[in-house]
Amino acid sequence: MTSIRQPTRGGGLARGLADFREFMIIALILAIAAAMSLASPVFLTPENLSVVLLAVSTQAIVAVGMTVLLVSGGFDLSVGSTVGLAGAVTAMGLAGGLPVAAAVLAGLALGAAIGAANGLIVARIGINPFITTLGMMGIVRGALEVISRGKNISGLPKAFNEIGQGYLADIQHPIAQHPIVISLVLVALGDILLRQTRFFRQNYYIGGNEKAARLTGINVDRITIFNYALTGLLAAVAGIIMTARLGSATVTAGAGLELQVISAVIIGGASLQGGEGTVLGSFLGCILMALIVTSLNLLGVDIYWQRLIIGATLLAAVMIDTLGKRRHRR
Amino acid sequence: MTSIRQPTRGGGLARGLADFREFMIIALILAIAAAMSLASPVFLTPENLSVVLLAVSTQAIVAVGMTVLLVSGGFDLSVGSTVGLAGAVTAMGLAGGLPVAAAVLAGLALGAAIGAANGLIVARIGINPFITTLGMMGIVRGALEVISRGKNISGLPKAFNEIGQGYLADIQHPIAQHPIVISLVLVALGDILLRQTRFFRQNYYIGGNEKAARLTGINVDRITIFNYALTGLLAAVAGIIMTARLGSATVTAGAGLELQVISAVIIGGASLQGGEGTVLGSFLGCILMALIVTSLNLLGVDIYWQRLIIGATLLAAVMIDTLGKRRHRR
Amino acid sequence: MHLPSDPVVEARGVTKTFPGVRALDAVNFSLRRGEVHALVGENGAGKTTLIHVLGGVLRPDAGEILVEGRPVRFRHPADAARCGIGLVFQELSLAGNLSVAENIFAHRQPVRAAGLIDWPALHARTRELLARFDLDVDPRTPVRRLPAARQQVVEILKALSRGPRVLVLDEPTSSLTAPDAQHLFAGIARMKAAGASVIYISHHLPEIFRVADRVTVLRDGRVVGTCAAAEATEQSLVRSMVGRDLANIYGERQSEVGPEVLRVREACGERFSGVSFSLRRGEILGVAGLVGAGRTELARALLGAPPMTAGTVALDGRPVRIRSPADGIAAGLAYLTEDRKQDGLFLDMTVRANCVAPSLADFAGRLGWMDERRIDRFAEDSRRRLRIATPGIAQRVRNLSGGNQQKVLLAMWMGARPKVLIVDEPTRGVDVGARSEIYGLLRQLAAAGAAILMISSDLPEILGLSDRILVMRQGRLAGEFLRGQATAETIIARALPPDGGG
Amino acid sequence: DRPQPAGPPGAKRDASSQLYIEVSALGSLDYFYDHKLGMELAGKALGVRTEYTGPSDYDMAAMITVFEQAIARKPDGIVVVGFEPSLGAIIDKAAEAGIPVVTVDADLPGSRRIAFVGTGNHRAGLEGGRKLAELLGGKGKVALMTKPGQSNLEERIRGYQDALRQHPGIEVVQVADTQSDPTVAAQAAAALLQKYPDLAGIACVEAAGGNGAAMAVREAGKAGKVRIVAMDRGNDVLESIREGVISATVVQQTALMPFYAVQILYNLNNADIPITTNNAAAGITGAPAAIDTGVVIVDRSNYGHFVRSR
Ligand SMILES: Nc1ncnc2c1ncn2[C@@H]1O[C@H](COP(=O)(O)OP(=O)(O)OP(=O)(O)O)[C@@H](O)[C@H]1O
Ligand SMILES: Nc1ncnc2c1ncn2[C@@H]1O[C@H](COP(=O)(O)OP(=O)(O)OP(=O)(O)O)[C@@H](O)[C@H]1O
Ligand SMILES: [Mg+2]
Ligand SMILES: [Mg+2]
Repeated sequence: MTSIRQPTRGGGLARGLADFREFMIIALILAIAAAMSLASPVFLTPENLSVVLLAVSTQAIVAVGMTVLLVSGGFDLSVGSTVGLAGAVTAMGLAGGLPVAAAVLAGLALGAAIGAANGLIVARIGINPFITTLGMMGIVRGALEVISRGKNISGLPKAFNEIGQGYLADIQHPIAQHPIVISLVLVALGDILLRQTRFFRQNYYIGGNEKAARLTGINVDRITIFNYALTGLLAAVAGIIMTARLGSATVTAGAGLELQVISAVIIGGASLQGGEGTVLGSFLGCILMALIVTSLNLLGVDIYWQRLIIGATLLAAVMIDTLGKRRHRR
Repeated sequence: MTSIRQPTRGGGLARGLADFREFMIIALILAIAAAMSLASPVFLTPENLSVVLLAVSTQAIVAVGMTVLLVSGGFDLSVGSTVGLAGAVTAMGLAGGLPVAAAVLAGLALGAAIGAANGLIVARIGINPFITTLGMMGIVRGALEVISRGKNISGLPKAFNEIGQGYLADIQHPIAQHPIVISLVLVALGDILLRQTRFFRQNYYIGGNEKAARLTGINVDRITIFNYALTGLLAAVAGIIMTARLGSATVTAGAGLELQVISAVIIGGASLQGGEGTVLGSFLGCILMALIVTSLNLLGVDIYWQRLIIGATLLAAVMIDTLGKRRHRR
Repeated sequence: MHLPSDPVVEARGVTKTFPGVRALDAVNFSLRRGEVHALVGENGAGKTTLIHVLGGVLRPDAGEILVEGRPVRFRHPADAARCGIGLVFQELSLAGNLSVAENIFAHRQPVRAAGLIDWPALHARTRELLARFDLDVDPRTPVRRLPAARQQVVEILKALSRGPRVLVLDEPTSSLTAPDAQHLFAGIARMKAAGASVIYISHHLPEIFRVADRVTVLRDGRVVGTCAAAEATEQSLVRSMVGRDLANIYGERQSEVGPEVLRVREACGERFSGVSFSLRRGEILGVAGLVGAGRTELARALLGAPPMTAGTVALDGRPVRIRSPADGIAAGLAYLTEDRKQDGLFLDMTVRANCVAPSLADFAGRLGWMDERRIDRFAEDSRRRLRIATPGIAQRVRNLSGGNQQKVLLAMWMGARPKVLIVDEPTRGVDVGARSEIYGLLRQLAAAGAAILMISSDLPEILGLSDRILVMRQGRLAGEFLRGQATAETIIARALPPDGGG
Repeated sequence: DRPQPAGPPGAKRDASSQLYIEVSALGSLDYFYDHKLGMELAGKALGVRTEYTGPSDYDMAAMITVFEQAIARKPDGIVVVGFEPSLGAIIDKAAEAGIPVVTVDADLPGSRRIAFVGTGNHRAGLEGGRKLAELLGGKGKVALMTKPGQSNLEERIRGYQDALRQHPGIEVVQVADTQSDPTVAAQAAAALLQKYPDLAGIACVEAAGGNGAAMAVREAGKAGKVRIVAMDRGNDVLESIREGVISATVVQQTALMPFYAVQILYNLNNADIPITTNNAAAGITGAPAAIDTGVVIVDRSNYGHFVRSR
């Protein structure tokens, strides 16, 4: 029996195998954590763990949308640029005197609009997601350069910066920092929705066979547009939190984020063919990648080696899984 | 009638439509050229044309391999890194006293080996090309950082630099510069081979229906490995020419090249689903993109606008084609 | 020493297991020179697996293959091809983007001196091959533009073009037109005369008696027996396949036909025009016609995929506009596709997930929460009722045999409970036993109040099941018969174009 | 409320247990070799442990993560390249945790860093502009090349513009995009050479621009006729200076930046200089507020000393 990364129920064994990938990543994460806590006394401190969670917060939020997209057979390279532009537009709104809520809403609306534009082009004109969002990535980053003219925007109101720097209910514990709490809530929500609700489950069908999904009455175009808009919206959420955390919007914010997120989502069990993946898996993928970067830094590994090690990990994680699945298939 | 981008023969109308994309790009190129020659008197000089050809030479060489890959349903994100590493290894060989031929051979062998590794992982382990080559992109760039320790390598022998700076048969005409001549020869050769030979045409079959190709007796795995190795080899060729042209190898050489090449190849009519594309189309795609960059510079367009315009062009080119095809289908 | 009467190809003790399934269990099979050997059995009996082993697609877990008495070990379909074994697959194995010529000659195109492809020669040779089936198709046409029946011919020509000594045909007629089937039979006869051998798989028993010299029956991966075709009867074959006798597989209508549900007026689309008809509750309306008559196009247009270009549709007397399948389904229509792989099934999803695909909403509770237990129950139920051969409902549909996949497709739509169910070639590739189940289910649905539009190229099925029969010809309605009025001859007479050509 | 030295004067732990970390980005670029070198030499000179960390891309989010981690390790001081204002918050967080921070190379005056060591990007541009004006004899058309959106480069461009504005005979005709890629830079430079046949000079504010411009000028057969001022001291740039294609390059004494930054932090921790009776209470750090490491213009006359063997 093969492992299928769709949320399934029933049949103890079937379910166990379905979660093979998630188990594998958890095992990997625990192994790294165990090794690291021996190697470095600071590793298991709440401060250090919060560093990891803080580091993945932006990625994890974007990964929720990206997972839904990949499950439905979509793909989005423009998220990194959207993170940057939404943050900058919010910051400009604030600099221009808008109240915090209005500026944040403007940023969110912009993100959703960029996503919806992607979705419209993919669904209605029928252009491949890769090329659509590659073009959009350039357009959005370009728009950011045009409106900011290369300059960073800082000096944002404290009330806004609180979004990224404050603590949940003012509990001054590192894990209660807003970005961590928000990302964990969105991940949990995303996981449950995608796993358990009819609306989101349609994505597995679309990703499985788009034509067949159409004939079963699924409104593929509308869901596609929704998915891209959701991803854009979540990218904007991430961008706004990042801006608040940094207290300023930079022109390069989010650059390269798209590949990090896509890598993490794929490590987490989604596939580019669509039809597979869970939000929890994607989140674990984010954690795994962040943990490796963090560990390399804690161990003081020469920075020249880091890129190599990260690339190798990505390949190794996917390879172990593929080979593992193969064994199961025999 | 749909436009199908494979080299077909005979049937006036059918053939015309089959090459629709190539015609469209040529028309776009001519339109830009016409507009530019009005806007800028220097545009149509051989010097300026050679600037465009020189600018695309690296991309065009890599695009030959990428076209074959995309036709067969493959994909390679690691070419940019391979360009960098192959150039650096060649330069290090030269700096270490190797004769030019030996150093170049080492660089080429390395490129082919990286490609073959991609091919093996894709074909034998069965990991998705996107994730395989994304991992490889990190590994190869990381290896470059490790071996060069971040330092550029220069002071290369003149005999080597001639590869990138010399002229064909010493004809001191701008178009006779080595990078231009080599890239044009490779493009012409690649186009004929992919169009007209049995061996390369198997790629259309594989890209069209991989399972069917296997059942037909096509050795899909071997061809896949060959294609990746070829792409790696051509990336190494490009990297060596680039190094010779610059007279030095840098750690960032080739970064971002993968997306430029893939964009150009897709504009040129290949599709990520495989089974479509021609080397000529890809070359025209490269020319179109380079023409736009050159035109933006000649027109003195604000640099903050350039990224936006390039992204929009990419999308527009693909959209026009898609909409055009749709009309034809009616 | 290999004597002419010795088997050309022989399987000895071949065993092949998949996770949870023993597809072949110590199978012995031999093919003699110049014979046509039929292979029959229920869906999932192991027929396709056996020929895949013989053709080098699969490697057996145990046992050996002998060609002309010598043991061989195929590691690749190309190895089998080199031994003169040519396969025509149950699932189309063409590259839709390539031309007919390049599909047939794949990587064996004629080349000129410089190693470049000789296009004129390629096209000329393709035309020669096409002529064998009286086909006037441009060799440069991309295969994806051909209807499935024509693609099947290309598939057969691809195998024939290599001049195989052993031709293996896996359900070749399941999507072949009657005239093309005749061409195929003629081709088989020619091959036989030339001393070549044929393995022939089919669920259409009359065909078996027409072409085969010997018949081997498989059941649950084991050989039940081999006998001369002349000594077998349809009944004896069915008994050894299914293990019981089947009476009237079409059954009888269980209730009265009710009021009109669907009325279509002057419907036009790309391949049909001016089609008007009506459909009533509890009725099964058969639609007959030759391939390309526009039946599939009409059915898809009703569902809005793509919508019709002119004409009106009324459901329960109210006019409806259907612009997409979502509209159509919301209005109470459902369409079971003729091409299960393309747009029917979710191959990489489980049987369970497939079963509920069209009726997700029925399994969602408040807030759109999915009720997993009910899904399990429904899927298990479908599996039992349709006798889907699978180790469990968590199996990927891709791993099912062709006929069992078709049953999953049926299970999907049986659960959807639409007002109007359109089924397009519902029993393609389904064994006789399962076919009678399916007919029973269609009857039950009709009795429960559904109106059923059944497109089929299987005339006995049309005649046995329909309350009323429409005949389409070249995109137009060419006749209507009430149950009992029609015979195979009258239907074919209406379906053939006036000039009598194919 | 400046951060206070961790312990009373003279009571510090022995040097070898002290840790100083530099946090940067773009670490794989040739330029940052000097940063690593400076940290290493400071460590040797003072007998303390030093580390260089940071992402190899220009990724501020990743840099902040590395910074957070550095804080979690409670080092005795952090050296940071103040690329962008977005680093301000994290510097303040370190200060709050009692870890003194010194900015190097680029400053963040609004933050709670105790000192800045470097020349500043604006100064680098300014000096480069002066050199170019001198090379051109105060007249001619000039193009600038940069990669948009990166703060340090934007600063340098502004420096160039400010310097060249002083020379009415010089006209900045265009700013071109290099995308940090020598071949793209070459393409842009080549277009500029076509468009302005009388172009007199090209100034580049990052390494790729210099290489690209040199390549374009060489390929256009205009070596020496068009004056190029490059940035940084990569061997490739020096090679082009030897060849005469690049006229000069703007070099900072980069290795000094982290070196002196660590010195400042070390002194702060180990030698509380009694400027007042109680420095802390008086609100004095006892450290210099800024050290200017200066700009060196490298040209044919002195390039040979800058060439590094591998
Ligand atoms: N790749 C596979 N993985 C798992 N099980 C498989 C696979 N291929 C076939 N099977 C199983 O092997 C058994 C035999 O399948 P096979 O395709 O040979 O049947 P068949 O006799 O050709 O049936 P049909 O008439 O429906 O085509 C079936 O139970 C099928 O589910
Ligand atoms: N002559 C043709 N040329 C190209 N495509 C065709 C032709 N005839 C049919 N097709 C395509 O083949 C498919 C089936 O055709 P159609 O609906 O006309 O046939 P049908 O009456 O349903 O016949 P059947 O279902 O028996 O094959 C459609 O997708 C149609 O576009
Ligand atoms: Mg079968
Ligand atoms: Mg049909």
